[in-house]
Amino acid sequence: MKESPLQQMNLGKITTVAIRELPLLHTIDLRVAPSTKSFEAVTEALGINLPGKTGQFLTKPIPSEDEALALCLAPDWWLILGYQKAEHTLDKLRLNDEYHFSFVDVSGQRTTIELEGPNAQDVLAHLWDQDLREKNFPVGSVSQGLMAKAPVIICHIAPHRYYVIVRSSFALHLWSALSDAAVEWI
Amino acid sequence: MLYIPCPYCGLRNETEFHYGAEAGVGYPDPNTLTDDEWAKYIHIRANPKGWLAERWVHFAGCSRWFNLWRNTVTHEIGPAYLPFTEQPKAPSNIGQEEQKA
Amino acid sequence: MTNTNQILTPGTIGRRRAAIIPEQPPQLWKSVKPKKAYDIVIVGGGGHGLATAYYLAKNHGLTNIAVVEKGWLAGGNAARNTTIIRSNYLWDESASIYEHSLKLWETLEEDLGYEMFFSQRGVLTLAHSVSDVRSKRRNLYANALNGIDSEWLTPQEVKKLVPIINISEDVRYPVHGATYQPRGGIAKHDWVAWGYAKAASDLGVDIIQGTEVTGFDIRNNKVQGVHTSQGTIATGKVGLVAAGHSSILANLAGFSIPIQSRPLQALVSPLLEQVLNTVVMSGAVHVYVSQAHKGELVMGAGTDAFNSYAQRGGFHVVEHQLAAALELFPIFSRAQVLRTWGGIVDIAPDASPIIGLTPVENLFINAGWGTGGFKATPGSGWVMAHTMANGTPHKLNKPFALDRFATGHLIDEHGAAGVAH
Amino acid sequence: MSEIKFIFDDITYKGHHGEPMSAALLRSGLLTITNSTYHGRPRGIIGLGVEEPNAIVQLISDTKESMRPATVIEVADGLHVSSLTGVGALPEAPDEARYDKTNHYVDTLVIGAGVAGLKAAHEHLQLGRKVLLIDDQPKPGGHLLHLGMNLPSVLLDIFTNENLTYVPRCTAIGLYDQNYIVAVERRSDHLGEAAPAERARIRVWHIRADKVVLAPGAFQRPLIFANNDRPGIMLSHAAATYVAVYKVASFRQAIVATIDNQGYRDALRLHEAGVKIEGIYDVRQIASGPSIDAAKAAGIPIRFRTAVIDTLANEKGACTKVILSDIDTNETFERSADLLAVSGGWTPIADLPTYIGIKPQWSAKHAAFLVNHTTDILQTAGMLAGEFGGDDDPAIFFGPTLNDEQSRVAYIDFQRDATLHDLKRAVGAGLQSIEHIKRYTTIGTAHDQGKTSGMLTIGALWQLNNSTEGKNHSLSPADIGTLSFRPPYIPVPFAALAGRERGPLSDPIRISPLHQWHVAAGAEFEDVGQWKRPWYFPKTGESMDQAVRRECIAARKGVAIMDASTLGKIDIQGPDAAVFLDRIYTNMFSTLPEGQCRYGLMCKADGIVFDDGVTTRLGKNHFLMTTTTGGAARVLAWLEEWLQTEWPDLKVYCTSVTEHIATIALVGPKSRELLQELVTDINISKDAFPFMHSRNTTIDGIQVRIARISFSGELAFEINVTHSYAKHIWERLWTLGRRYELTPYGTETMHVLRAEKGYIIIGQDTDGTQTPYDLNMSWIVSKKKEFIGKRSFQLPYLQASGRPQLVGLLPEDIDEIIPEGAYITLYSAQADEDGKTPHTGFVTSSYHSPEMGRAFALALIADGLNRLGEIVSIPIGKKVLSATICDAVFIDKENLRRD
Repeated sequence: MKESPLQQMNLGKITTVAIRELPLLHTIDLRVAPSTKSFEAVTEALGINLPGKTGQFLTKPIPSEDEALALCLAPDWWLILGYQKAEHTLDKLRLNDEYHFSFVDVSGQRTTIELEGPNAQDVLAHLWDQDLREKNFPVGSVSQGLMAKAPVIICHIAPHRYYVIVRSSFALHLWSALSDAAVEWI
Repeated sequence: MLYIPCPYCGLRNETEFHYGAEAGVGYPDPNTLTDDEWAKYIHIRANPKGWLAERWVHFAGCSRWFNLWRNTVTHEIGPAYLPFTEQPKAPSNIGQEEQKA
Repeated sequence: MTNTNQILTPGTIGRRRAAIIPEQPPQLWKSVKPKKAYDIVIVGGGGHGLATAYYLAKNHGLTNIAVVEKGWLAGGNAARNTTIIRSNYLWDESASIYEHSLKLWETLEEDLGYEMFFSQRGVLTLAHSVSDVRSKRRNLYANALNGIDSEWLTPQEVKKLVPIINISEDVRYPVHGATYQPRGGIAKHDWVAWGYAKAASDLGVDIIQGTEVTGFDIRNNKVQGVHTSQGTIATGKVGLVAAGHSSILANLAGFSIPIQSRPLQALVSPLLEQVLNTVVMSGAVHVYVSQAHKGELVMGAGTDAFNSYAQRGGFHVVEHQLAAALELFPIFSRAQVLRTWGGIVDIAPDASPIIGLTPVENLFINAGWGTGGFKATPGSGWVMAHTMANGTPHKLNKPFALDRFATGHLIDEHGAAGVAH
Repeated sequence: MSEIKFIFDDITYKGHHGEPMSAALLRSGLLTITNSTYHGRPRGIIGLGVEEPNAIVQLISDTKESMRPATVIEVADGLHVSSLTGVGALPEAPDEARYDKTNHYVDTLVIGAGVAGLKAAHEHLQLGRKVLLIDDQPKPGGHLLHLGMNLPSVLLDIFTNENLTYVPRCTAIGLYDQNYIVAVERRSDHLGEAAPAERARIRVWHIRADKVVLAPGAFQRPLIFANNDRPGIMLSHAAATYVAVYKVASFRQAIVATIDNQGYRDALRLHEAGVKIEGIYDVRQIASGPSIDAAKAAGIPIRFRTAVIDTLANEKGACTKVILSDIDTNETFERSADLLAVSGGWTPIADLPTYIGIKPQWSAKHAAFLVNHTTDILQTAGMLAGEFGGDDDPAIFFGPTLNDEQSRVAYIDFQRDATLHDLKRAVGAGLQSIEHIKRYTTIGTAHDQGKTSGMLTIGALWQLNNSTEGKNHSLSPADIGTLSFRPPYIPVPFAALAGRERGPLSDPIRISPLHQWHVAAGAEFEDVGQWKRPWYFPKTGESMDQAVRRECIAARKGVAIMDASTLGKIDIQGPDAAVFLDRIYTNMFSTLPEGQCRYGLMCKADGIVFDDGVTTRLGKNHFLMTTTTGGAARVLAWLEEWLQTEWPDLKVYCTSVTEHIATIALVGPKSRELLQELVTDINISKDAFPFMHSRNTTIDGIQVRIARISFSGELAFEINVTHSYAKHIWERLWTLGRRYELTPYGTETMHVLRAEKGYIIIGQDTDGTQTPYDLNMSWIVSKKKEFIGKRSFQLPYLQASGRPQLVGLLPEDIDEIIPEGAYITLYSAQADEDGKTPHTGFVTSSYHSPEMGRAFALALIADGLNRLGEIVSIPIGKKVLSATICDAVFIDKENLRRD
């Protein structure tokens, strides 16, 4: 019954660059001020370990969820991907005015495109005007910005492997832009 | 393409930001102001030649507002600082004081 | 007046001699050192300042006037714009002043005795969406009631007028129609300013270049003189006509104005055979293009988002502009960008100018023309001269008073003008 | 180097693959390339690279491209070129080439792969830095290439360093703030027919470097004398390079005119290549240095204090004789030569640093403007920094004194045919600033942007000033000032700068999860911002009007369905969420009970309406705001701005969920009946589920939230579901809806339905000048609280009488749909003598209403609410329509139908 914006499209080859959609990752948007009572209560209830610095992400932030990722997008803003059972753990906290946080299921808001291969960075550099050098964007980094005028989030997942997380309404446009940028490698 | 230091995300191209004009103009109590004073709050912002403390928001990144010293003649970028924190001195002033010391 | 109606088929291999440019006159203006006193000092030797001086002399018989320019004459926005002339503005107040200006344009070459390549080749303003069409057509109906020539063209009619435009539905934002003002057009910007300078100089106005105004002698809230890098000049009246630097001058005189100074860029191509005989504007996709008399394409880009006095903008603005232009004119693909440049434009909150009195007696201001100042040059000078000579605004600039921001009576041309030129 | 053939002006020439076209043409003996733009004089090649003012040609191979210097075109098989006379032409065929852009961040960017640039690259590599080296030539070496010399091994070694990225054929065109450089790489033209199809023809590089080293080199200057533009007169460095390196054997006898030792070096090279040097004529009193010694040793005649004053030509216009003048005695004499090689000194390429406001400084020693600039981030090197190599010793001399007749043919800007006479005329006209003189004479405005003529102009003006009445002898060229350079450094095709932003990629197309369904259903689309929204769904053969009428009737009489997913949605949470909304909206939200919805209006601080939408209270501290489609980003930014910069004490978080939630509007009297078939968990009857209430439930086990919201006045349900299930829900409704003749509708029908109810569309019924009062919405302005914009309602003009107010209009002719945007006048108003007719408002929305069976409109009319019943005129061209002002609510004023 579910459909993702790109219907698991893929192109390219791993010897240069392989591009494919990782569809339907369950995604939670969490807003809470760090070093507060609310932060402690929320992270404890979720059983999650959050990266502390804007621009970093953690793999395996939840011991029970192998595939999950926690991205820190601003000092009080995280995106948690791949954590299925998160919602209900916070119901009690929501009703208590002492706690101030926001927790929103945004699974449909974006989809994820993976680029993998030795030329992945070359393809990105054609569309992405941020610094991708190892010293400024090592593995474990996440960044928001505009790619082909579409708002995206980029994660450097592993050497030669990136996620581009794009707003659903822009997904097809971004796919076209990536296909075009990759034309000399695919 | 200015290279603007977001206090949270680091240096980013200007196309990721929106401009918010002069910094430090607080929302006044509207009911205590004359029409002239209210018009001034709504419409008038500093427009100097030289260093200007101004507001920017990193809309394509962390979505945070911050303030920045920038020179409107040379496009030099000075220190960034967060709203509701103490404003650092204008860069030229910093230079002068260092010379005195 | 010049009107080149012949359009070559695009793609003819060029072996053409360029159009001959008429020689400049052997005498232009005298550059002089300032006297100790003048009846009137105009601060700013751009098109508007020179036009003000000219009309003060011609219409009001006031010739003991100095135009004081910080740099070289007409070296600011007068030298940096895309020369588009039109009057089809939305609001009555704007339409009236711009139409007055256009009428002056129509006789300006004869009036000044100076060739300025004024060419009424028509201005097209394109619409690209349902809502764009709606607002453009509203403009048209407003213009009709204001007696301004303006008509609606279908995409096919646009194509007939501009054969090189792409009206297919394949482009990202297709052409859904356009307003057309046949009396609109272009003129050669430098020559316009020079024509005014020469005519004013001939009438006895002193043109003083390389002289910066550093302050004002104001006593009892009344201006008595201007301090300059060449000493103090006593004067009875001062007009601030220094687009881009209006805030600085107002601050020197002790008051604030709601103006922000922004970079606005433009660009030009090398000489090309004539392919475009009409001015084409599109606010929605940010294209402003005409082909000048010699053959170069002249294009306006957008304003940068931040305040600046640097006379340069970001290159991304130019790149975006060219991408948009190619959507409409695929034929431009191999045209080259020869030169880009930036001006500093005064932007007022309602995208309309401020012309009139200031809180200081006998000190007058003319500012805030934003991206549209060139076309207003004659009209602006005319009403500014009237205002300064009489001490009260002309009926055409009365609505553009500084106090409108406190009364709330704004003339909001944002919707109509966009970043339009 | 393999031999290739290319065509120039329909004649086939031979050349070596990769060499400059100018070299191949010269080798074939072709001296005259074109005629000049205005004077029609024969002109030939004078330079070596982008400084070339004469040999500007047009590529014909593939897509035509005008205005390319023959000195920078590398010949390849299949090349086809024609000459131009200074006026280019545009191609008629579409440009099939690809253009791309890339972004590059690097420790050190070195611009120029001459010796200075290579040395800088070497140094920075030694420091362990990553270096990007860009150069406009096909091979590294710069000057050394022109001399036919190899790189020293220490510089050659850098090309094997893995920290070096070397990009040839890549020209920096702009230097911008914070070390941002734009460069243009030519990637396929030089390959000719062998270029791979997928390869981008030109790549634009956006480079940000921690440090930039500028080593751009210099151009040699011509000299000003009468008839200095004849074919056969060349820059000495270019002439010597063509002869010595490119084996051009077309010249037999050369004269070298010089102001520096470079002339001697070039004379030697010509001499060694077998060209007879008739003599070196040097304007200086005396000269010394290794090159002078070598020239003497080679037996080349040398004469000092002598300058070229004029030349003579053969019937083809090429230079045959040179008239020289003794500077001290003014005695003239004539010499024969088929090559006049001139060395007027070097002009370092100062363009890039001046783009960011760095001013070149005059150096008398170098007879040149230099930029010797070193900061932590930017450094100049090589000739630009004054490293001329030590054996130049130039005179500050730009040409001999010429009479009026001579100065009319003494060219300064070859391409613009601007002469010394023009310059004198400009000065005579009273012009002082070099910028005025440039504009008066048009010097420096042509394709080469004054690369050779700029410094000549400064020099000539300086000489003119110095010669007048013997005064001003203390002036230097620096007192004349420099001409402003403007990016780009070389002309760049529009297509290259547009890059990949072409066609659908020129601006993102945003689509809803139901887009493909709409496409399959044959929808016509409307652009709303970046969104594609279904406009209407025509059945075969149906016009837009017919489709919209059918859709309207379905919504009013049966059931219809619309995709409202593009509306902006913002999740708002926190203990102060309600307080926050009270400040943002003009009306109260803290009183809204949980599970209910309320329409809200927001203003900017100036009191002008800027967005609207329905906000639902999902929980005590939890709201979901909807915004207009176009306003989504704007409104979220607005909320964040107030929270972050004014009210940091408010505990509120805002999160965009625009694309997470898809919204399906089910509209019409039969909507409940249809929905009932799918929704079984909750009671959706009128009493159990009242208007402006919201309920969570499931459809097929899928979580949905249904709200009783109506933008049509009909009974309606908005079904909100996550993006990934949207299509399933829509298709289920569609399948079940067959029995009800469920009809999809688009934005046009939505507009008709809402207008019949007098509901506004922000941006259509408003134009950025309306207060809520102007929209007859005083009911939505709370008197009990502060909110943004409230203070402005007290401004005199905002509360003045006579402001335009939103009302309805009924045209006299019930079938006449008044055009939207039409202006309204008093009944039977006439134009005054100025041709102006006073108006009293304008039409914002106008449609045919199938429900009423007539046309109707909404309008903003001065004092309109007090003028109900008045008949007004609407002039449309020559026609004048009549209409009656009425209330803006046309249908169901009692709101009975929505339940």
